[in-house]
Amino acid sequence: MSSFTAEDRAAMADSVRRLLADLCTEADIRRAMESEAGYDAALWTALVELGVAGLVIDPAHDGLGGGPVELEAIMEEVGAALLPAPLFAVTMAAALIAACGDAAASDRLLPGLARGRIATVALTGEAGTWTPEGVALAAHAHGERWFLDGTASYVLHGAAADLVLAVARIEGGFAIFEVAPDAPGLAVERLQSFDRTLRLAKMDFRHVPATRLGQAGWEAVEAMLRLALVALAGEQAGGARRVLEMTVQYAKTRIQFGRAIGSFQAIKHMAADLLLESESATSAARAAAEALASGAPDAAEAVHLAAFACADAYAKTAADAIQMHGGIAFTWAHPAHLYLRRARADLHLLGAPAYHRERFLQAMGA
Amino acid sequence: MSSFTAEDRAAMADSVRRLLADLCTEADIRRAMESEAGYDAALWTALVELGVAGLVIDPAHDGLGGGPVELEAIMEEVGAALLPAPLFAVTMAAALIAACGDAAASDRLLPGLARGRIATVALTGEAGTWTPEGVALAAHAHGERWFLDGTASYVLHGAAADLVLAVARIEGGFAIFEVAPDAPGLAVERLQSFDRTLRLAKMDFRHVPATRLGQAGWEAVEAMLRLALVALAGEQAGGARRVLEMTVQYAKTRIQFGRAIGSFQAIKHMAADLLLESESATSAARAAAEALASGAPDAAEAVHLAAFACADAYAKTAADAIQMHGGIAFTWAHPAHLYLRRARADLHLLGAPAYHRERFLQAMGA
Amino acid sequence: MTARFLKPVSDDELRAEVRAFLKEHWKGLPHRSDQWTVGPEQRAWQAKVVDARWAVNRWPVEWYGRGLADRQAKIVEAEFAAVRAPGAGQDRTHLYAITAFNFGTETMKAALLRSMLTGDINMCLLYSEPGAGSDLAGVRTKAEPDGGDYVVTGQKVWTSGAMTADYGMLIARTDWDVPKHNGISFFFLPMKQPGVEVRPLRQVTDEAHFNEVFIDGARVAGDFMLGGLNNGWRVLQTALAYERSVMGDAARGPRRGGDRATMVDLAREAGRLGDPVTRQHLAQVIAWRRLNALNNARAKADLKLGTSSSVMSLGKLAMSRILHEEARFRTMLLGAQSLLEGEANPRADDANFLSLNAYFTSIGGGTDQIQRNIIGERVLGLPKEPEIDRTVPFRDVRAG
Amino acid sequence: MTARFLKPVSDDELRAEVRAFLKEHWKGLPHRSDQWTVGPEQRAWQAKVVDARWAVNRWPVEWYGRGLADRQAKIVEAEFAAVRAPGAGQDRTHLYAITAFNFGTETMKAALLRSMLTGDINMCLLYSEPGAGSDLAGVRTKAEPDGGDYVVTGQKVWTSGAMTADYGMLIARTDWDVPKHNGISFFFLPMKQPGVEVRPLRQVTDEAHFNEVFIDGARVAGDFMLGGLNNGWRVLQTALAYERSVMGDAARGPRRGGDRATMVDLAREAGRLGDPVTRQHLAQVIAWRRLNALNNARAKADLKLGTSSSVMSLGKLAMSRILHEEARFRTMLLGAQSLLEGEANPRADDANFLSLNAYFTSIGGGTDQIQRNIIGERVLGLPKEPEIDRTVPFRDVRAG
Repeated sequence: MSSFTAEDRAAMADSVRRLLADLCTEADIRRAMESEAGYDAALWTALVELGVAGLVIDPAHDGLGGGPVELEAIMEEVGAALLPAPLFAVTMAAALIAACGDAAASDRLLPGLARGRIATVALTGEAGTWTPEGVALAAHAHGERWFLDGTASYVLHGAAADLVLAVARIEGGFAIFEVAPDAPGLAVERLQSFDRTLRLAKMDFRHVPATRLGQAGWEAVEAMLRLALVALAGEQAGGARRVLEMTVQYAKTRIQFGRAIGSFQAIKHMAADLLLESESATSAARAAAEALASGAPDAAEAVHLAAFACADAYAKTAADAIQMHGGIAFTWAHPAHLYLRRARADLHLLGAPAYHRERFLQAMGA
Repeated sequence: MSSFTAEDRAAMADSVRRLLADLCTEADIRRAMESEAGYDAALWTALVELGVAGLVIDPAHDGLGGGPVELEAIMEEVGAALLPAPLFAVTMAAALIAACGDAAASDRLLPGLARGRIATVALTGEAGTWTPEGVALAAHAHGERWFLDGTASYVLHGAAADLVLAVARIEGGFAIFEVAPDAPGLAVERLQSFDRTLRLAKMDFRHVPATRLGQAGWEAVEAMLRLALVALAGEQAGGARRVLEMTVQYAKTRIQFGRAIGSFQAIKHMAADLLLESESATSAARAAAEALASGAPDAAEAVHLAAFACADAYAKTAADAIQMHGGIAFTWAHPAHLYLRRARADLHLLGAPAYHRERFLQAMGA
Repeated sequence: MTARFLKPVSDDELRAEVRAFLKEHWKGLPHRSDQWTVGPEQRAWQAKVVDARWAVNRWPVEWYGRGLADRQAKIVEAEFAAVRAPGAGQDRTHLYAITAFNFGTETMKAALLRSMLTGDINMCLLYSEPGAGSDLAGVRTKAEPDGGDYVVTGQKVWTSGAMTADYGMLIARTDWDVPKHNGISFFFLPMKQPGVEVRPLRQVTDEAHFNEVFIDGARVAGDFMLGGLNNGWRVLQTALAYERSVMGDAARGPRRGGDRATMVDLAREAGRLGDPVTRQHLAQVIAWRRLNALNNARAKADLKLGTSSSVMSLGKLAMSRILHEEARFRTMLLGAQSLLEGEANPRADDANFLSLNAYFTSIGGGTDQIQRNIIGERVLGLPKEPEIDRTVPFRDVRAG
Repeated sequence: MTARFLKPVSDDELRAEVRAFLKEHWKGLPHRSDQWTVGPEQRAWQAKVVDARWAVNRWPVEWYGRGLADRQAKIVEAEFAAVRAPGAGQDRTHLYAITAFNFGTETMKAALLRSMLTGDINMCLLYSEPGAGSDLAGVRTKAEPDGGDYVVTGQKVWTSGAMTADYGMLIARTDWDVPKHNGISFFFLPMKQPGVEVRPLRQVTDEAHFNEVFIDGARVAGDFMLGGLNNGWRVLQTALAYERSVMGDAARGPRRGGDRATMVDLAREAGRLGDPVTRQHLAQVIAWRRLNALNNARAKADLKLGTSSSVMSLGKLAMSRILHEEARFRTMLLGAQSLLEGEANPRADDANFLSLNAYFTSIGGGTDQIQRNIIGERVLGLPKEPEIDRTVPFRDVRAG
């Protein structure tokens, strides 16, 4: 599917890494997270120019034609750098559009996303579960025209989105709709998020006109979610590795009792355990990407394994990192808590670890 | 209920401790566990002479009239010394007889138990759950006479017992029966137990004549089980403290890299965590004993809390103790595994920790 | 100088006297939200208590006390507690006053002790530094003699109450040529002077309960040194021991306060009380808190019996686990809701706040790792690690 | 002496040659249960392989090899593997032969190397001592020169295969007056001599796979010292590195063997596959093993790509958790059944055996604690602890 070689992939990841090292410093992150939009337009433009916004979009629609493997690799960089940007939302939207198999819609919408238009997906409500039961919107047809009702929540970058893909119940199943953010009856409210690099919105739909994309149902959502879970796993693995590196670096230089604190077994052994966690997360995320890319029969297993293993690993690594730093990481000025906030957000963004453990067993047939 | 003062209790525990230090050394334990009976008759006689066999039996029946608090205190010593003896079985039997409220039966049976007669309780089957659902025997009345059928398992010291108290289903509930070990139709088979200081038997009942004790039903069993759980919790707390002491002592004297291994944080911090576990177990066991003794309304909560907290603490302490000792504890000749075997046995003797966590919540009304 | 003891009285006489005092004078106090200072009504009340010699019963007569034995002092405290009147028992609870009383010069005690007991003087702690957290003996704030004064320069952190404090209990280095524990002195530093600048420290929870204190050429009188020159480590150890025994369970609940929802309530509210996985987790979380309470009760009972207890020292370590695990449980109950915070999302705000604030306990006042060292060494008697900087002159010790 | 290399051949020529050899000679081997020695049929086969120079392709011609590059050697190994014939690739897998080849004297190599490769000589490891477990540099077995020989006295432990071994790789102290790492020498000790007594060691699992070896005045020729006098620590480090790379995942399954029940099967069999609490535990236990397999696969792929991998060193630590947690899961599934053992109770016997045997991995070959040190220091680059006995003469080092 993807035409990337291993070298292409490495070069791409390297470009992104260097861009983020330049334009996504801790100061940039803090500036973005205090801003209304939650991201820096110049950084987003630079990412779009690198092709990142259209990474998984087909070249026919001006994208790079990357697949899960390329996405995962870039998301490791995104996670390491704590990138505050609508990349994840746009990627979900692009994947969902492509999964609908509506050629006209793809022609109409995907090139815009590849060029930086901000799109997002509205599906779940208050419960925040990305499952058929969690779908919060209902669609009703009046002749040829569709209208949506209900309240979607946890919509990523919902307030900034220029295009909303809505998943809604229809008679006998689900359907996917295109909605304009300024459509009549649509009210968007920003939610206050614990991870301040994250932008979430609640979207209240009251008889909002919408355009159905193809005849796709839940299977398209499932395809999108698998790709999104791989992306999230990559972000988590990258974040875990980076926050551990940061902590190990500190442990080498921070002196207490006349010794670097990393020479104490209490710290050294925590670091060793976290290396196991973060390397396992990396292996899981990459294996899930490869399984999905190759259409392996056990792809669902691999994806749900990565989902809970990476989520737990990142949460543990970021949490222990604060403990290992000691008092300095109890200050707002230190970046460790930014990683913890992201890790805690990622823990529940697309379903809790317990949910993915259950799905993992089901995928195994157990 | 109990007429023991704190001083009486301390003196009693002290006597038992000194007796066990003399007659229940590691060599004695190993000898007993390789023997058929599983206990040393001389040691049992000595314990009986101290009054331990009749500790919870009323003075009217030649016992000491102790309650849960005295029993728990003695069981801490029993656990610390890894006593291989039928004390726990006899205590369960005595408590069950007393709970039946059958004065004639108490007069007939309890004095014998106080004087060292070996008795035990048969209740559960293959599943090994000490719950109404777990009762494996059924009783049928023929006129005035009762007969038992079914297979009871995990019967403590079943092969050595001189008296069997059987819990069996009757129409509309449960009843408690006295059975002679040589009754026709009763076949006893010794089970091979992982904890070799433990003797377990399977008892096959085929139309075995039995004498019903009073009109008591499940409530008597429940009363017996609460006392037994307190006793078990005491054993676990005592075992956990002793195996930790042993390990700390080793860590002070074992030299590697020119230092006592206990000076390394890896070992020192494990020991600190285990101290928290074993002290918490001790607090839980004693609090449960006090709550049961005083008839506190939250006694059931306290008992089930102790049941899982002490089981988990002992299992963790005994397991970590082996790791902390290193290679020496991987040998049969070292006593650490004897504690691990006991801890693992105690973990499931009267229900798994998960079961007691559930009962704890139910007792809280949650 | 007056006698060190008042005339002995019987328990009944004492009880009658304190009851009469309370009956005549105690009228209650208005509610006050400021946690750092003592309000004017309370100060007036405490002045009355001090002058009637009820504040520090165990202390001698020349220092506002009655020279009572512990047993009788507790009678007084019980009577105050019965009517919820503050001000008694400060010889057990007022960390600063106790330290001043035990180690201060006569001059300093005469100047400050009464005002400390009445609440007219507010205090803070100037111990930790950016480079000396776990390793307090590594402080680099220096105090240099200048006439009868000392001139202090350095930086302190994690100071609560510094904004309102009149004096700070300070450890500073007075000798750089001896091993680190031997060159520290302990001062009461006046805070309201030009060389002392207090800046609020934004915490990870986005609150600012603590401060950084920048000290640049601030002055403190030689009489305000406690315990003598270069003896500060010993004074500090004693003060820390008081602090630990006073502090007990000081962990905060949810930010919003007032909410007494139990873990069971939260699980029920989340619709998860019927979920077996949640129930197992719930039981364990409740158990950890119960077990700690049982341990504390046992420790107190053991103390009464006069036997020493190893259980006491475990409380802080236990509380650290309790707080982190309760926060984790709350988070799991909330699921995606835990992505949110703010007043519109009170449960999520609590869970997220508590998940961060748990580090106050697991790091502050000695990290869990330091605490395990202490338990291993002082309670279990395990040998210390080789301390490579214990015997070298402080100026040769590595810092970073 | 012959040339170090044979005439270069192309890949295709090489492949053709090895195929022809296998086609002509390889007829399979009978099944054999003895795990400690090599059977006569296999020895005969391996002699053929050695003499045809397929056993150690990378080694030079004078030592049974062909001086092949790694790439070509792998071609040979792949052909052997394709028909499941043993004996090739011993230059990567035969720990003892590799050590002898790299560090042995010419005399020793001439005497032993061929027999080692054919399987005529059995070997064991004489490293650990009762007083030197985690700290192998603390060995106290002594080797004293006597004529051209060394006389060895001491005690070794945790030796597998000692009963059948002809030689043991021994570390012994040859200089007591230098720091501990500098006074150790490495020998091939002949085991079949009067001064060597082997006693089986009863393990915690009630098996005896290991032995204690009591050495009292046993002799070893000076030519059987490897790497030179007092250079044994370096030889040992290399041998241990080979061992780690060869060992991989050597953890044993259930005692009875042959049972391939997965964790899912066990849960189903226990009637607990529908229990949500069990399912969460089950998923996690499966995940740990899967993640380790994924890590290993990634490490291997990284090696192929020529980048170094930090993942490799994590395998042993990961396996320790896997084995302990799987045993715990099995135990929980069984409930009261876990009280039992023996052939009548196979599931319980497995769970109990595995719960004890897990310590073989978490203690043997370096405890988890030592493993975390290694990962922290060698992989993450964290500084070592102060080593108080590294520079003092060994006779002054504390032991116990």
